[in-house]
Amino acid sequence: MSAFDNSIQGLRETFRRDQVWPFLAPEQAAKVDVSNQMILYVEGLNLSFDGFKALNDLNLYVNDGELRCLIGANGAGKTTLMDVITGKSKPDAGSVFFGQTHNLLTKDEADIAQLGIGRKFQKPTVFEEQTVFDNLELSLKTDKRVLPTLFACLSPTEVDRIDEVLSIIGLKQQRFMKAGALSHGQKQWLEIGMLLVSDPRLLLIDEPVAGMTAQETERTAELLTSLAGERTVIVVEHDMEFVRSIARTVTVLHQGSVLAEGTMDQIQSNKDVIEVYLGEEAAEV
Amino acid sequence: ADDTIKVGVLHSLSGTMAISETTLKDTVLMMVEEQNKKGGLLGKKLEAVVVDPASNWPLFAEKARELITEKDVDVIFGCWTSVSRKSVLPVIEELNGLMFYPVQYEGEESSKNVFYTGAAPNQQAIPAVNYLKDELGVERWVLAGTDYVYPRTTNKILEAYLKDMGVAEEDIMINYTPFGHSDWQSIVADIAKFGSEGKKTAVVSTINGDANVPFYKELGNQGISSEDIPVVAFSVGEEELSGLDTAPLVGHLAAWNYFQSVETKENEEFITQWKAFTKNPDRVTNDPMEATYIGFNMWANAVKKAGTTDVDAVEQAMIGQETPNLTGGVAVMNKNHHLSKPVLIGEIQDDGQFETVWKTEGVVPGDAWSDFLPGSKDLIADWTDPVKCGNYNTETKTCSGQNY
Amino acid sequence: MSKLINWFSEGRSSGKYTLPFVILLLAVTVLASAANLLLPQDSALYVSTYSITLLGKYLCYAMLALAVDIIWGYCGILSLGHGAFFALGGYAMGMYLMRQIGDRGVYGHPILPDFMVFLDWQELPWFWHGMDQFWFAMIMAVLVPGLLAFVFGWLAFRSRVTGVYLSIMTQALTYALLLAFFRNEMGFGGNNGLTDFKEILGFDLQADSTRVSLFIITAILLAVVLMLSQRILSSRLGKVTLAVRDAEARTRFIGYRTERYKVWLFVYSAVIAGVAGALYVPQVGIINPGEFSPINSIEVVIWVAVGGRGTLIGAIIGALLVNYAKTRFTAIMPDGWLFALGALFVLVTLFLPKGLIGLYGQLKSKRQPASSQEVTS
Amino acid sequence: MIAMNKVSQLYGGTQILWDLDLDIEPGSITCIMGRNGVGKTTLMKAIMGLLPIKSGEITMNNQALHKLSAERRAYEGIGYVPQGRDIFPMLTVEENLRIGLPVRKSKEIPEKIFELFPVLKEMLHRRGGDLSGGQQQQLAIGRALVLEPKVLILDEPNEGIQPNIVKQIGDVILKLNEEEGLTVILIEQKLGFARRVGKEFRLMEKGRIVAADKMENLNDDLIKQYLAV
Amino acid sequence: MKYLISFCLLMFASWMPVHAASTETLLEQLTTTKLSKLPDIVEQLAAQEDESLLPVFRAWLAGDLHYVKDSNAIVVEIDVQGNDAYVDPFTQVQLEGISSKDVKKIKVNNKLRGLLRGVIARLQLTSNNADVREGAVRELLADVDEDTFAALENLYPKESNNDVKEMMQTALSIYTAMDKSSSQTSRVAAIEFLGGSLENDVRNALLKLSRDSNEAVAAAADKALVNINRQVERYALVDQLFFGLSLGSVLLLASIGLAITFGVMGVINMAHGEMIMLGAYTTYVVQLVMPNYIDYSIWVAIPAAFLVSGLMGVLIERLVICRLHGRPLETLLATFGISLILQQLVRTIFSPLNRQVSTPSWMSGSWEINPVLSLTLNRLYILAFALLVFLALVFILKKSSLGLNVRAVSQNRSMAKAMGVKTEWVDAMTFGLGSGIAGIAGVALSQLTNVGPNLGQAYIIDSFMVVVFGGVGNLLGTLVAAFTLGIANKFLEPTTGAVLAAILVLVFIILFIQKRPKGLFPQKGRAAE
Ligand SMILES: Nc1ncnc2c1ncn2[C@@H]1O[C@H](COP(=O)(O)OP(=O)(O)OP(=O)(O)O)[C@@H](O)[C@H]1O
Ligand SMILES: Nc1ncnc2c1ncn2[C@@H]1O[C@H](COP(=O)(O)OP(=O)(O)OP(=O)(O)O)[C@@H](O)[C@H]1O
Ligand SMILES: [Mg+2]
Ligand SMILES: [Mg+2]
Repeated sequence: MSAFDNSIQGLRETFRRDQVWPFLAPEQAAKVDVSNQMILYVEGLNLSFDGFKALNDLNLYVNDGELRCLIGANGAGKTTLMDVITGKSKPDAGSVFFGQTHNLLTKDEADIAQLGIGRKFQKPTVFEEQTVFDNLELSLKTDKRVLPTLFACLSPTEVDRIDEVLSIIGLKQQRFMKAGALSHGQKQWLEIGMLLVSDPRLLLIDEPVAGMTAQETERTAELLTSLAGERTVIVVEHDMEFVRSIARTVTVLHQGSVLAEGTMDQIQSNKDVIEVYLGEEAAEV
Repeated sequence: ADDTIKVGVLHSLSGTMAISETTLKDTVLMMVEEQNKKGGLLGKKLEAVVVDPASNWPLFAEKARELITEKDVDVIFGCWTSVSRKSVLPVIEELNGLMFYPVQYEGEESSKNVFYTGAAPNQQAIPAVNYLKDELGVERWVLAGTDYVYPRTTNKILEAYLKDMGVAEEDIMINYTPFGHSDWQSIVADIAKFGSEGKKTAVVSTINGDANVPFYKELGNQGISSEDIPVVAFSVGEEELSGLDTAPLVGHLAAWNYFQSVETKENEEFITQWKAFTKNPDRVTNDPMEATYIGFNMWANAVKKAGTTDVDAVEQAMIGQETPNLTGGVAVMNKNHHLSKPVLIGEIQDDGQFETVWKTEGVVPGDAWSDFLPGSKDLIADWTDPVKCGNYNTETKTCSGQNY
Repeated sequence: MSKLINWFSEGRSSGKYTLPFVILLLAVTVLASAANLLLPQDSALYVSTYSITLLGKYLCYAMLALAVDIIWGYCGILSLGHGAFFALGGYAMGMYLMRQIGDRGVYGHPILPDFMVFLDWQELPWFWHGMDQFWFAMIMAVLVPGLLAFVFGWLAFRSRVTGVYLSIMTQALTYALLLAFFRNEMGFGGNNGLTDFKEILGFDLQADSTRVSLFIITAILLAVVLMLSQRILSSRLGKVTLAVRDAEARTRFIGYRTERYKVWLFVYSAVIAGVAGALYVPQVGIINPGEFSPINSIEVVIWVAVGGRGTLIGAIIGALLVNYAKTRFTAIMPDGWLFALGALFVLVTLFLPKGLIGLYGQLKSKRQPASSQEVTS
Repeated sequence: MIAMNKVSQLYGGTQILWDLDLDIEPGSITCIMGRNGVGKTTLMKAIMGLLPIKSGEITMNNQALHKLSAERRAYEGIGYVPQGRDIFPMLTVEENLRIGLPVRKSKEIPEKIFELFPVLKEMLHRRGGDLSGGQQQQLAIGRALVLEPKVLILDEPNEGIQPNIVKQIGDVILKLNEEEGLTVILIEQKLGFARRVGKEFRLMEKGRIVAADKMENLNDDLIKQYLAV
Repeated sequence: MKYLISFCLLMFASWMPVHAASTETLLEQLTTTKLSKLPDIVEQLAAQEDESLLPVFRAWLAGDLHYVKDSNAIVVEIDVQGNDAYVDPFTQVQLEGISSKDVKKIKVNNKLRGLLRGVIARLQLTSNNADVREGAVRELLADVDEDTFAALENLYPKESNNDVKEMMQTALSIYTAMDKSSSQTSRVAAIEFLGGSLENDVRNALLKLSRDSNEAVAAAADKALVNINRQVERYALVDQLFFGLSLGSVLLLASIGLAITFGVMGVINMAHGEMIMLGAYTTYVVQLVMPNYIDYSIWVAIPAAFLVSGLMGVLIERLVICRLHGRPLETLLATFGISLILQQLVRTIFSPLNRQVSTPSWMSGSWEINPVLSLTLNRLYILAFALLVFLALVFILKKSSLGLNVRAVSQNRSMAKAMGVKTEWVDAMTFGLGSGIAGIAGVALSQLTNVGPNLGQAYIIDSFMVVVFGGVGNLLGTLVAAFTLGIANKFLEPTTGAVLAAILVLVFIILFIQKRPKGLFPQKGRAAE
């Protein structure tokens, strides 16, 4: 074929009626490749602030469908790690992969969220000026580009989904209240609810039960365990009882790197962990 | 009510132009009061209607409309900046109002409904340059101005004029600055440098308003005296100087049709009256005030002559009106709605007054259209029959751009 | 198409005062116009042409205020430079009107506008070409502000410039434009700007009928823009906008590209401002660089605040009220009106934290203080 | 020590506290418990003076407190550790601690604070906002202790704190209470900690105190009734 | 004395050209001659070479020379405690009973001033004061004629002061170099000597010489010029830097108060400009109150302006701002209203006209480092003053508890209260401090620009720009930003002109903020996000 034919062919290809131009085609929410059973690869992460090493050569691998607990002393770098995974902070060195293919370090927050990584913050952050319902609506898993959002209507299934979540998080009565008027604990629940409606693949949950009563803690534990399997959940928490009730694998961070990893029992008997984190008494329980 | 004749006053009382225009508002008020003391006009009292267009140009148009249609004024005294006049012009023409504009300006305009009592470029700039050249032997010229139409035009005219007289390109330096420019260090240094090359140098300044004070202060501080490089200004009058420590400025020049220091009977009376009216013995008078004074008196005479305040009648009655100047002699309203007036050049004294150092022999008639600009060489304004046109092309014998 | 109609009808519920307000606005417009055109001058109900032009001007300001409110009240972007978009729209219209003069200018030049002949320009600068076509000029009136807003917004929002930094940048933008348009070399008439317009689309600008038409068109466009904006802001996009305003980072974490939302809203708002400017110029008869002055833009923000930020109607009411007050005060007390206006601003801030619109709510909640209690119990 | 008499409080139009009575003994450690949103935090803010009360009165040692401004109350000896920490984010740890110095009329931060929370010493020159959640919590407690309060209000002080420090905080509270007679008002959700540290409890529901007793008497019935969801 | 004078006159008259009149008649003629004819008389008076005429010339130059209407006697006006008094120019005796009504001024214009200066210089060549002699010689550099050359050559060997000697030699060299009749070698040598001088007149002379028909001379002149020009350029750079710094110092002064009220407290203070304006008006009032002590007025004005603006600030804070806590954007609205009110207030009290603020004598003029580099004194003082104010402020905020407290209050008001911080007091004090400093800036600005109701408006936009560019809440940022913008502006100006330079600086700021969205010195850390 001559070069001319080639270009004609190319043109034809471009103007084919049965498909839209590539640059107009909606971006396919690319599938997460978990063929190796691994959904999150964190390797050799380093991050320092003004010379202080918040993350120090950190390695972490999380299996697809796993429920992983992350514990560690205050300031160990747990929140910072989540910041890196969700694109809020850029590390000095290291790599973070979501599935086999998605290099998270090249993406920004919105991209990462659209890939299916949801996050609950340590300090509950919700849209204070909007109602509980709107908060949930905004978090729905939908097309989040500008035009589709402009013309978006709530479908009945979506309304059902929001209702369902509202009852899970116990804010049915407050559904039309402004989120800013919720109490601390209620905001915590709302944020969990926002995570739920967005139907993510990987959930990063930072201290979900802070400020909750014992029973609420139990409910949260149930909720999280039920989520695992289909989704992958990473939980950070200091409440050992809670951790014990949900954990299969526990990773302990210390000074920016992994100190220990294993089952709850293994961790609880680990000398180092006891020393820097649990304290004598807690270890006895 | 119908038993008064209403005089509209359209001068900014707030905003950037308030500094200049408030004085003119007071002048009109004084003139109205004075006229009323003399028994008013046509047996009616005069009543001033003051509005504040707040240095906002569209607001000028709005206020002009308000004055004419809502307040039913018979005449307007107003505007300072060209742009405010340009903004008002269509309204005045549409509603067939009558306005007196008392400030020196760039010319290139003549409206049936406006009388221009300030100086046209040929009544200020050209005589000043002549003076510098002939009396002071100036060979190099700095044309410094604020970047807007009046300086641009004036400088264009001057540049053409200077080149006609054989001044070389490199002996003319032109410099424009933004409105309200306050940091003159580099420019003054440049001027000093330009003036240090052995030829007598002068600055022709069309710097506007507030920017003058820092400019002169900088001149003083960099030690440039009026003997080294004299500055002749067209926008600096007694009023501007009263806000300034004039000691370092002594000897710099200004070209006007009026100085407070001119000693005539009329002027003395006017000054006393002004000081009494403002209840301030330190208030000064200036050229636009004289222009307002002349304009007002001419209007009063024209109304008397026409026997009515009807705009068309007054307009025709205005042409040829003669009123004594405050500086002696008689001002005449020409067919082009501009005045014939004497031109004076004064040196700044340390008491903030000007010493007249030169004066034209007779009066100079104001040119609506400059002879030194290619676009307007052939244009004239003549509001008498048969021409009756503000922009009459003597070549093609046509009248363009009239709205009626 | 039907989808679009659907979309429109759906949003009506959320802005329940919008429709009555629009009806009121249009009714007043029609009545005022009829009173001007049909009634004799000496009738008690006659509305003078002066009032009509004044009202038309106010409505343009109202549209500008609306644009600012969209971006400030709903998206939290405090633009201190919206006057720039307004002025650009105005200049586009002004250029068209200038070219319409044709050879009827004072110098009688067939192509060059007067100020160019006057300053000895030899030919029309490139950006003046095409401006003699109404459609082209109108495209420019929205395109230029829109494009500027897009470039500026894209740069700023992408680098996550927020808060006062953004505000000051918008201010720098309009200030730079102010200085630039003051320059005579720019070819926009320098300080004097563009004036002495004669006709628009062949209609005499000084005729009462043209004036009234312009006034009506402004009112209709304002109504359209108001309804459209109301609809947009009550869609999910509106909710995202609010979310961006209150917690931008959080919004990003649930997957919205906030910078794009901001850019588009900014462009939308700039276009409205441009339209307002284009409508403004033929009604006031002049456009000059003063419109770029940062103080003007700040004033617009103040109209919005006086009316009530984050309520579209509030912005309109604020603009109308403050400008009416200005007109009245400058005539009644030319020497002291700034006192009154300044005091108005201070008092509104102190006692009406939600603006005049909020006053309504304040009064209502005073009458029935316990009403909101039910929500929690 | 602190008594509240028929205190009512509103947020906008919503009433949160309803004619609430509360009596805190000097030298006691009182644990206030209740579900989310019943008004615990609101109550504490009312005591501290950060929210105006609508009616009722608050007294401290029989002296009217509700008429004083918050800063006066700080001088009267109330220390406050708020829920959510409320660290001054752009001030360094040291500056955060120094804020309270004028109240105790001293120029130096007491060494005691660093003994209790050694991490603060390490982080002395870091911005408060940069600290991790737990570190901020420690800073918040330390900051309140700088005032040398007579009454210390702790609003869920253990939120986000690692277990060994939780224990340590408990110890500190007990120690201060025993050694210096510090009165403590503690809001706590975690029963274990409440039981260990608290000497008294108050249960809240819908803006009222519904049960008050010694900690030993906190039984499962009460818990079920007022704390379970 | 009188006798002496007449005696001298007789002496001179004897060998003067016949048409020359006596000093006395010449002085007499001063009172009657028209302005345009006066130069002749000056020439003739100068020809008398009479040193006792110096006071007359000087007074004339200064515009103080008058004559008594009745007697036509020449008198000099002096200032005695703010009142005019008249002295005899020759005896310096004060003449009683003459008031300003009895005298008339002897006119003077530029031409005369130029002449008089030359005449005075010539007469002063033999002055006792070396500086005066040097000045006199410099004055004569412009055109060294034969007479001057002769006189200088005569005086040169007797001169003891080296500076004066050098100046004299410069003058002599100019003459020699220009003198076509002297030998080529001596001309070239003279030119080589001139090559070391930066005097303007020397440069002009060399310029002429470089077109000389004698090639060697022209070449030498060219060489000298190149050398001189290189130096001049170097100094021009220094000059430009100084301009930049001084513009920067103005920006710094204008914005530093805002860095507190806006940067630290977070109040969008649109009335900041008016605080500056109040300071400037305070200066004016202070000078009104003490017209005879202008030199000291600044020292009164600084604290007075601080108090006036500061108290106004406290008032505004107590009445308005304190009710707007937590609503920073509303402060924009309210302070804008306040700024309108203050402007109009000033307009009502002081009229819309600019007010005159005089420059103390110690602040006027310039510090001449060499003939091509001189730094204007007022700018120099203002630069130093700006830095001083800055340091004082940093000191206050760092060393007193106010600085810490105000930051705490602005970050978390209720928590600061709970920590026992008297927030109301802190707010009032801080706002007062910021406003007071703006007032001080007003004192400085009154020395540079108009004192009028719009003074504040002119600076408000620049101030915000500087604070934001530097990074809100960072004082050092404000300092660096002010000087950066000042210098950038001044280095752009010569190539682009003032208008374009201003535009370019704005564009630069816009682009810079893209790179650093939080200014030069951003607030860092988690909380800042
Ligand atoms: N922007 C920042 N600047 C300086 N230091 C930081 C910054 N962000 C985090 N750090 C430091 O990094 C360390 C790790 O913080 P991180 O919030 O990740 O801890 P964490 O494990 O979540 O602790 P906690 O359980 O208390 O929440 C802390 O010591 C903190 O001070
Ligand atoms: N700013 C506010 N505006 C309106 N309502 C509020 C506000 N803050 C809290 N509330 C309401 O007041 C009630 C009590 O809140 P409070 O914070 O005191 O609860 P709490 O008992 O401390 O709960 P938690 O255990 O979750 O911290 C809640 O129902 C909440 O909705
Ligand atoms: Mg954390
Ligand atoms: Mg709480």
